Amino acid sequence: MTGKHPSLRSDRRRLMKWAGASAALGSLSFPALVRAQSGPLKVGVILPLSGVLSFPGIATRRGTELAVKMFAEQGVTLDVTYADYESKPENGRVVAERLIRDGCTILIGAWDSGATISAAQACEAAKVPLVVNVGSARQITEQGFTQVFRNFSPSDDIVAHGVQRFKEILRPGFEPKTAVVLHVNDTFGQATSGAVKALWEKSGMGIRIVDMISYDARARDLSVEVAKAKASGADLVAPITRVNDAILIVREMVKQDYNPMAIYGPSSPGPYEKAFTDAMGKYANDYLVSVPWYDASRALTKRVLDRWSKAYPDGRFELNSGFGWESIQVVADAFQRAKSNRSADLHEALRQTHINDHIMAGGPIVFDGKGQNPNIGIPLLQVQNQEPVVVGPKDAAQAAVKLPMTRWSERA
Amino acid sequence: MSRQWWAALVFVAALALLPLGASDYLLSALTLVFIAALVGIAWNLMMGFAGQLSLGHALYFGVGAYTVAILAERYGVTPWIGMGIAFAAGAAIALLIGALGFRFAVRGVYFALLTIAFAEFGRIVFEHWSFVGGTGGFYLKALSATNVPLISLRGGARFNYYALLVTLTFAWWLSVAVVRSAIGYRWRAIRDDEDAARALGVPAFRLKLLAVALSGGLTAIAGGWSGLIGGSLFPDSVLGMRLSIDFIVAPIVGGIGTLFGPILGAFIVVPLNEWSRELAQAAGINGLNLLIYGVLLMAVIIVAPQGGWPWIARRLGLVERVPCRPGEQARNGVAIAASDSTTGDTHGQTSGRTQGQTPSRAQGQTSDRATQ
Amino acid sequence: MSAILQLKGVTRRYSGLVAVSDVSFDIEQGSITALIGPNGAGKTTTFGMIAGAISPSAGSIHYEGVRIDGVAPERLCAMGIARTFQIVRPLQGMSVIDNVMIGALNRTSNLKIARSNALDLLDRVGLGTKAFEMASNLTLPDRKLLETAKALATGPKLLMLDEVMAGLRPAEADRVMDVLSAVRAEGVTILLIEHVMRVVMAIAQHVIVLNHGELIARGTPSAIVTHPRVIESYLGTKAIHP
Amino acid sequence: MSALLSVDQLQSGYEGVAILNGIDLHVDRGETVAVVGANGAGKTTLIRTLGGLLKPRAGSILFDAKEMAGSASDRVCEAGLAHVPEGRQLFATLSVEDNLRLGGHLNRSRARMVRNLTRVYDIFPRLGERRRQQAGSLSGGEQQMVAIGRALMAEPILMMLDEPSLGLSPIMVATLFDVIGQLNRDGISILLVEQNVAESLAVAARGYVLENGEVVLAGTSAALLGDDRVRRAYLGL
Amino acid sequence: MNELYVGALINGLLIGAVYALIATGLNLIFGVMRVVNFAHGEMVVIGMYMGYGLWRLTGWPPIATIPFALIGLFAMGYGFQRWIGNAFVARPQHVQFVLYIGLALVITGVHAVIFGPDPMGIQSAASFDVYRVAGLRIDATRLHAALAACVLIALLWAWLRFSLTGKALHAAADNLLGARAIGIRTNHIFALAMGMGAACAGAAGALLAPLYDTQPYLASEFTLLAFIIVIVGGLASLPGALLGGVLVGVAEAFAAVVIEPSAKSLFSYGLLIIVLVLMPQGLLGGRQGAGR
Repeated sequence: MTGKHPSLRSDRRRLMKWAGASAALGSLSFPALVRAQSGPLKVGVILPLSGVLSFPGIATRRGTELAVKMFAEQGVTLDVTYADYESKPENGRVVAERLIRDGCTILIGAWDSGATISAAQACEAAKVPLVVNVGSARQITEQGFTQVFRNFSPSDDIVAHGVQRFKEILRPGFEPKTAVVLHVNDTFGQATSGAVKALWEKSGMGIRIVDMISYDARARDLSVEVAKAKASGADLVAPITRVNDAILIVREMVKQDYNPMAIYGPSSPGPYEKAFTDAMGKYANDYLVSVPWYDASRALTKRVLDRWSKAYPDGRFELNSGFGWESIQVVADAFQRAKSNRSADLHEALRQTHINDHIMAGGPIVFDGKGQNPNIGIPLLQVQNQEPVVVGPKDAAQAAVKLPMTRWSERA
Repeated sequence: MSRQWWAALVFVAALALLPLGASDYLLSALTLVFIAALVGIAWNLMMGFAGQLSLGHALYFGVGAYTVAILAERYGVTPWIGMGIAFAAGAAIALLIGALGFRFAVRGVYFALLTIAFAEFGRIVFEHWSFVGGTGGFYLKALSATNVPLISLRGGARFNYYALLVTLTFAWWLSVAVVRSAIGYRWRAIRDDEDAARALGVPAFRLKLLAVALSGGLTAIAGGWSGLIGGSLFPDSVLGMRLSIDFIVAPIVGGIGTLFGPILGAFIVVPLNEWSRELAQAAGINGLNLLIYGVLLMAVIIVAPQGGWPWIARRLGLVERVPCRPGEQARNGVAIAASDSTTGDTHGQTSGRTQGQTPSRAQGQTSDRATQ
Repeated sequence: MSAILQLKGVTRRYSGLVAVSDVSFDIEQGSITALIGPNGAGKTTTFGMIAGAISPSAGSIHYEGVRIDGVAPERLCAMGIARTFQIVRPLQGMSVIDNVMIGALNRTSNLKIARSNALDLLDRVGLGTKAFEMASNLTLPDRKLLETAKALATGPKLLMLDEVMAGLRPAEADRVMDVLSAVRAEGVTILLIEHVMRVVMAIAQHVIVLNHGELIARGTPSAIVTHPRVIESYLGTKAIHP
Repeated sequence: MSALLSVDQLQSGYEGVAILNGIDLHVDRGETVAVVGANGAGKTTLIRTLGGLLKPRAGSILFDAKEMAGSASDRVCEAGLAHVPEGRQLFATLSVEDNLRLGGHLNRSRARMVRNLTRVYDIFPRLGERRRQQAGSLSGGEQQMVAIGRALMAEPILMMLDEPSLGLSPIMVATLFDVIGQLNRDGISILLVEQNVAESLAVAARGYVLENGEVVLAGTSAALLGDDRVRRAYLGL
Repeated sequence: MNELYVGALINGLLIGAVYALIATGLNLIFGVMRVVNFAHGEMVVIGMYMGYGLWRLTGWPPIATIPFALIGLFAMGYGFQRWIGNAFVARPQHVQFVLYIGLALVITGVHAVIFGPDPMGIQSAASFDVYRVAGLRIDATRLHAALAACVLIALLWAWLRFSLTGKALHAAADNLLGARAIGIRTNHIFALAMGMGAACAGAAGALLAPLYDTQPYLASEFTLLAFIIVIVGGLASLPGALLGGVLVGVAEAFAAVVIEPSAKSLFSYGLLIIVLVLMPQGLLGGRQGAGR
């Protein structure tokens, strides 16, 4: 536990602050609104640090903390406060309000789309900018929020990019005709599977979706789901998962000896996580996924990876930690240009954002009128030797794609 | 005016003046307290006064939240009307469940499980219903610059605070009026002993339905507010089992079957929850909040199983004096604990235990209590 | 005098066991009738069937010429049938006066009137001084009185009392008997299950004797105590020759 | 000879209601004593308090020279004070034999269990015939036998019977009182609580009349049966 | 397609047996005390963590954890009931409810504090074992779990049926007053029932550990699942719990095949509502008692 929460060791100061805050709440006194005009920038980071989403939430926090450390070394000091909404989206608003009360003039969050929108309501009311680290629901930038800046792709964009990447790897000997979609039935799963359904058939890939199987987000046992997929006889299995269900699906596929031509997760977390590759071992290999990913060819990325492996030797740098890192980069950049910690100034600076040198794949970080970064790159990843590697597009590929996948029984 | 009314007035006035010096955060936190109190009052009408245990109030809450939000967002219906429709929808569903349960004599634990079953059923339906957004959720648009809170019923923390304060005051007044009316007396009779009450001419079926409908409707209104304030709705977060449990903890801690209990309970439980969460976060220990919250909950129920309000009321002297006929002052000189602030030790238990028992067990139970 | 209540061939079975078997009797308007018999004779079951708490397996019950078996207790109460329970059931979470008010609310929905009616009744049964205590704090005799007051408060035409004298001291029983006589004088018919023979002898005009679910005798109290079957089954043979 | 059971100023009741207001009584070794009174006089409360099911509020219960007031029912049973509760309170879904065995659950020795079972079946041959039957399916009289047999399994010195004649036919009642007399002759002291005044005073040597939680009369059975107040109040004469 | 249905049936049967063990525990507690253990799912999760923890420490298969889970959970259940729970047996339901919800929160909190929120799966080479029978592939872990669950249920049943203490449990369920009158220590019996019920939950948890990834927040689902099974099968009926468990297991498996897997619980809740309204005693709940 303590290893995961480095803040535990040196946090007497925060404990004191907490004591003050809770005393204030308890006695219903009236804490004065703190909004400093100068000095360090207070940043509030909203993440699911407990509850069902805590796994990616903690990965995001690590990336964020690493960035804070690295920027501090460059002289950009950010005073970061983390707030947990316990994986309950409806808490997003209250948590955001608490951070704003504590004097944060810019917020980062909230990993989950629902919590992001909930927090955005508070940010909108207080006119405090919200930099979205991870959150793929299109609605985040479609609800008319003026304070939202999203450095992440909406799920339909990821799926559309994925189609392009997937088309590129089709070749004689690997031409799946049918696909079955297995998706988690939550906000993200529903949005993504909807996009897959809408985009695949008209993409000209020649792949017909024969079944869409949705399972509960809290499902503990996917044997029937996998049996159903197997019974569909599809050439391609397209799981849209979180990490646990990805494990369950592959484990069941092995048990049921179901060998499709490929497993490809469009916009799906899971297979690139260390938990997945550790748990599945050799069975993790050959799994394909298209998600936003870091660009390992950049010098900055190499530096970050280097620092990461020192700070968290047991963890893998992936998209959550990557976007966690970049969210701080975006904020630090805006702070430097605004030369102010006032929300309005930061907001103005964020609108002018143009960051060429960053770590995630894709073009420079900019925000359009709706606050969306349209330049996020979506590579194709494949698990090879229990590590995710970029296999597409060709110009960014680190390794050749291995297809069709090796039968379970023939894996050494 | 009785001391209770004065106390209520002072309390409301203090809350009304509070925003003059409080931060948005404190107001938002208090708004959550008000919502919890509102649901607590609604739940208490059903459980505390009419004696029907519901563990599925999230259903009414969620239906209310979705009704108001969808009407406003998709059809442009002002929440002023939406709240009315939400009340009707919540009441209608509650009536359905109540009618089914009471008609088939589903009592005690079984009735409670029936309410859970309906709530979970409702949640799963909402999760698969694309019209309401399914698990993808339903979102309200950000407020435009031209938004008029009094029309859209959406606004900043301060507006929400006052809106809920007014709603809560109204709901409290309503619950007082109903509970002090003939209906309230008859509800309590049903709660204490339904058979005996029926023998005294109390139309138990109709009155239980009334309690359930009123409770469901008020809960739906609380849900409606919660949806307008939060802006994003998910079946799991507005219809989930967890919510049903959270709802009933406050009135139980505050004192079931009392008029102030649910409010007191909300003022204890919500900050307690918030505080334990902050403590857990400050300490960086996941789950510490649950541990603290759970221990405190058990401690409260072990120390004060009747809840906090009866205890406080006795100490503050805020107990009800039963009105008396002129010329009988002497007799009524003894102030007694407010008749609405005490709960029979046995109610609920008896009804829960009768179903599914062989005659011998039932007989054992009853004669156990008989005083020979 | 006409019959206010008529039972015809009333039978109640519980999974093979016959609790009441083919019982028929009439109760005269304005009379006090006592239902006696050993424990387990079926008195309380008969009572429950008249009061709507139990449905007869066979037979019919008529009240003022209307068939009432199977009718819900609250409707019967509205029609003027009130009962007490053998195991006293005060509404524990309420005060004494509130208990009585529940009954009084059967006649009026005005709380003030109901309260004053309830107070009057409590005075009448001698519980006036305890009106504002919690019902759960009453002693057994007081609970019995409270039961009676609750039933009376509903404004019954037929008042059914299940062992209301049991456990009362003679003086208390006398007081209840006075109340009952007064109630009867107002035209209320009374049916009571009673064990205390002194009471039965003193106030009942008619006695109905049940044994093993069957009606074995009926008549005036003085006739009943000398009835051989009654003596044999109920009073005990040895009782006659101590 | 000192009393086997002596009760001194016993007070007891339920949740806030006092039922017994200071009871004094005693049962000598080998004696049969009846406690009579109307419904609600406090008879069952007395038995339950003696049996350890209710905690007394005050007073003492001296049984076999040991203070029992406040002891739980298992200690009371162990001491040899058996309780045949009102309404029999059998385990209706268990077989007759299981009911009996449970009565002897405090004796862990197998041999004693077998011996006691044989003894009960000797006294009540009908139960031997019906040992496998569910107790709830028996007739009222047979159930009362099971209840007494169950109490016998604990090898009691004193047996308290609470309204054993309740709901039984006159013939059954007669049989029952015969059995009670037989048990007494076998050396078990009996404390009999009854509404059936005539029968119970006939079988007992002495009696107490309970009214409103107080002993209002005490004396030999003959004296009580001859007492005018008893005759008027309880015998309807 | 046939293979799919037969596979679903077998799957449902096997997991249903483990569900039945969970429900049996809940049922035993309810049968004896008429108390609904809202912390039952949490007790299952304790068993899961015990299974996981022992596997991590020793590499033993979770079935080997069963004795530890039985003893550990029994002690916990017994102690809790003896010191805290017994005072609540005669209290109103809502008060009991808060007590057990409090306990549930404490257990979940302790789990989260010790193990963190992340799911923890047991996976070894054996996780992928299957038995091939007539062209069907039967998951070995699942089969072992189901067999172990059946054995435990049978043992419990035999204990309740044949031991004197088991009969005393039954007696207390049947007639509390009668039990007290003959000197059965009901405080001990109640604690015993809670201990046995908890032990059932814990053993089921140990069996589930290799099947489901262990997580603190899983618990409430198990509680709800156990409720459904118990109500459908019949409260206070042991065969009812077995039947209910298998029925719910199979029904969910088939619902997943026939309708949407994510909506499969809809079926269970629908079943629950129908049974509650039309057959409030459950399918086999006509008779009363803990052992028959």
